[in-house]
Amino acid sequence: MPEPVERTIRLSIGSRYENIELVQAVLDETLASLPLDEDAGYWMGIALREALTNAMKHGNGLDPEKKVEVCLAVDESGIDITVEDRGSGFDPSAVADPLAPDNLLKTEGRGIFYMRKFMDKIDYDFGAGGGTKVRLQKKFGAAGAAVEADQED
Amino acid sequence: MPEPVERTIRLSIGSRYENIELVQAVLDETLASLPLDEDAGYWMGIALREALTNAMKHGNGLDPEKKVEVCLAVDESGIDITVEDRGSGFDPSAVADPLAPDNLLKTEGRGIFYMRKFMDKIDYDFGAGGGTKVRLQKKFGAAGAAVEADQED
Amino acid sequence: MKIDKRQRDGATILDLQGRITIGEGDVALREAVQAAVADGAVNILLNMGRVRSIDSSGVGELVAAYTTVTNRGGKLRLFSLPGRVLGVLQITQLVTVLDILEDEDEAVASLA
Amino acid sequence: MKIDKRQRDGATILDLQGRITIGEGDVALREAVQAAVADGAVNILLNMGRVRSIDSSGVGELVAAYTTVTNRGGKLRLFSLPGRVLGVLQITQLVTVLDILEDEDEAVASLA
Ligand SMILES: Nc1ncnc2c1ncn2[C@@H]1O[C@H](COP(=O)(O)OP(=O)(O)O)[C@@H](O)[C@H]1O
Ligand SMILES: Nc1ncnc2c1ncn2[C@@H]1O[C@H](COP(=O)(O)OP(=O)(O)O)[C@@H](O)[C@H]1O
Repeated sequence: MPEPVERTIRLSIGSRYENIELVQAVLDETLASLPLDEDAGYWMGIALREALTNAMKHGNGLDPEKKVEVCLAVDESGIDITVEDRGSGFDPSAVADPLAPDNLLKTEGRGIFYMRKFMDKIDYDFGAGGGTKVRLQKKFGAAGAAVEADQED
Repeated sequence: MPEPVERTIRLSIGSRYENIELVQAVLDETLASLPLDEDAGYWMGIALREALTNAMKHGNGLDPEKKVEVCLAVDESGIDITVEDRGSGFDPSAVADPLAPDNLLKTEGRGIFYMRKFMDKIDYDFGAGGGTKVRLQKKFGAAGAAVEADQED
Repeated sequence: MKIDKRQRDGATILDLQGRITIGEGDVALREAVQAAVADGAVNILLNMGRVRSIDSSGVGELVAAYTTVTNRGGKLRLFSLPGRVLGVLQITQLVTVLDILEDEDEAVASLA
Repeated sequence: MKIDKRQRDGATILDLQGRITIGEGDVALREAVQAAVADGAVNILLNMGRVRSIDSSGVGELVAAYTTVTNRGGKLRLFSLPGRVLGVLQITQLVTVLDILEDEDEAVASLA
């Protein structure tokens, strides 16, 4: 069927890490019909997982009753994801730089950084009613944050 | 993590048959963590696919803009699925029996029958605002509609 | 779904592989049977050995294929059905109507 | 994640298999490294060859393992990194901090 590939899928999941796999399964299935190389989908998946992790952990405090709302909108040109929690928000500009020498050996603080690297654009939106909504966008085929896996030197 | 396995996942998808695979992927991933035999999950998947097909085709007239709302609730004891469309409903009691001799060679009319066979219970609910909501329930481990694949005689 | 066509002892065998489900294998199956009939096939054998899944839509297409072929005086037979496919046909009592054979040799022999 | 432990030339090698991601492999990795250290391991080599995926949580655990082992005067080294795993470490400039070797022989030799 040569219809345009354009899909919007919404998912609502409880705040348990196992549920990340459900969203990953939907992403994989959604991308499967597109002529994307596997690596591109892989990196988007990592970014999405980081967003889900933060929503579940920092936003919803891992309360399985508290839902994370996910929206995946995909067409031939790219992907537009939002992940929303019911937490009390935070100040993204205050997040420490994981590349600062003092932070390099910290065990945390790389999630948002990876999201930015693996997507073209990420935006935070804090509703009046509380909660954090992060939007992740990426054009397919765009160079974006290509990851070069050269052997280290 | 020995927490109780109890999950409710909501999905909202456009009325395109490809989207059935997304829901199937979520079902598979949800059941993967349970000690269910593969066949049991397979038959539930077929019932779910029939419900989605009907919602997309008969309910939403395959309009990709019209959404089907799916809710999967799973715990150790069983699964409870609802599939809701925006159609104008129908009379389930008026649906022809696919086993009637005159219907045996019809090319349609087996979907609801399969749902009933593969689940313990299915119920229809027609909201005041229109639309059809079908609820599919099955206890795990219950004999239910076991399918015996003996060779034919 | 992938469908390969071959001939054996005057019968047309369609080797089906994948899912016969709505929007996917159902259409492919219909087109393959219609094309075989248009090519002059009279007796058609469907090799179901590699059919992973079938839904009511796929079952509908099997019935349609059966009717198409039978109405033209030919025979449509199925062989090597996986348990899950057979189960779906049994429940709707189609095993009593469709001709189902154990394996390819039996299916070919049944036409002799 | 599956983790097997073995010894070679005085080093403890942990063969990791699967995903080092939140709620799953991250905890397993931490426990395996802690158990090895408790068993007296000084130098630990992590065989990453069969790590399919890693997220920031898994990266955090690698850093934690590095710190744990280094603080006790030992060495923690990684070898056989798949491109995707290496990519994630490069982006956060951890390749400059963690000791990453091409393969097992090189990793073992690096401890000599
Ligand atoms: N959805 C969220 N709700 C509240 N706080 C958040 C959220 N996402 C991120 N944060 C804050 O931003 C910080 C940095 O997040 P991140 O870069 O993902 O690293 P990490 O999660 O490892 O701390 C977190 O420690 C947390 O304080
Ligand atoms: N969600 C729905 N909305 C409207 N009509 C429906 C719906 N589901 C089923 N029906 C009606 O019930 C009939 C029988 O459905 P089913 O047993 O699934 O067989 P089939 O879909 O092959 O016709 C359909 O033909 C349709 O008229």
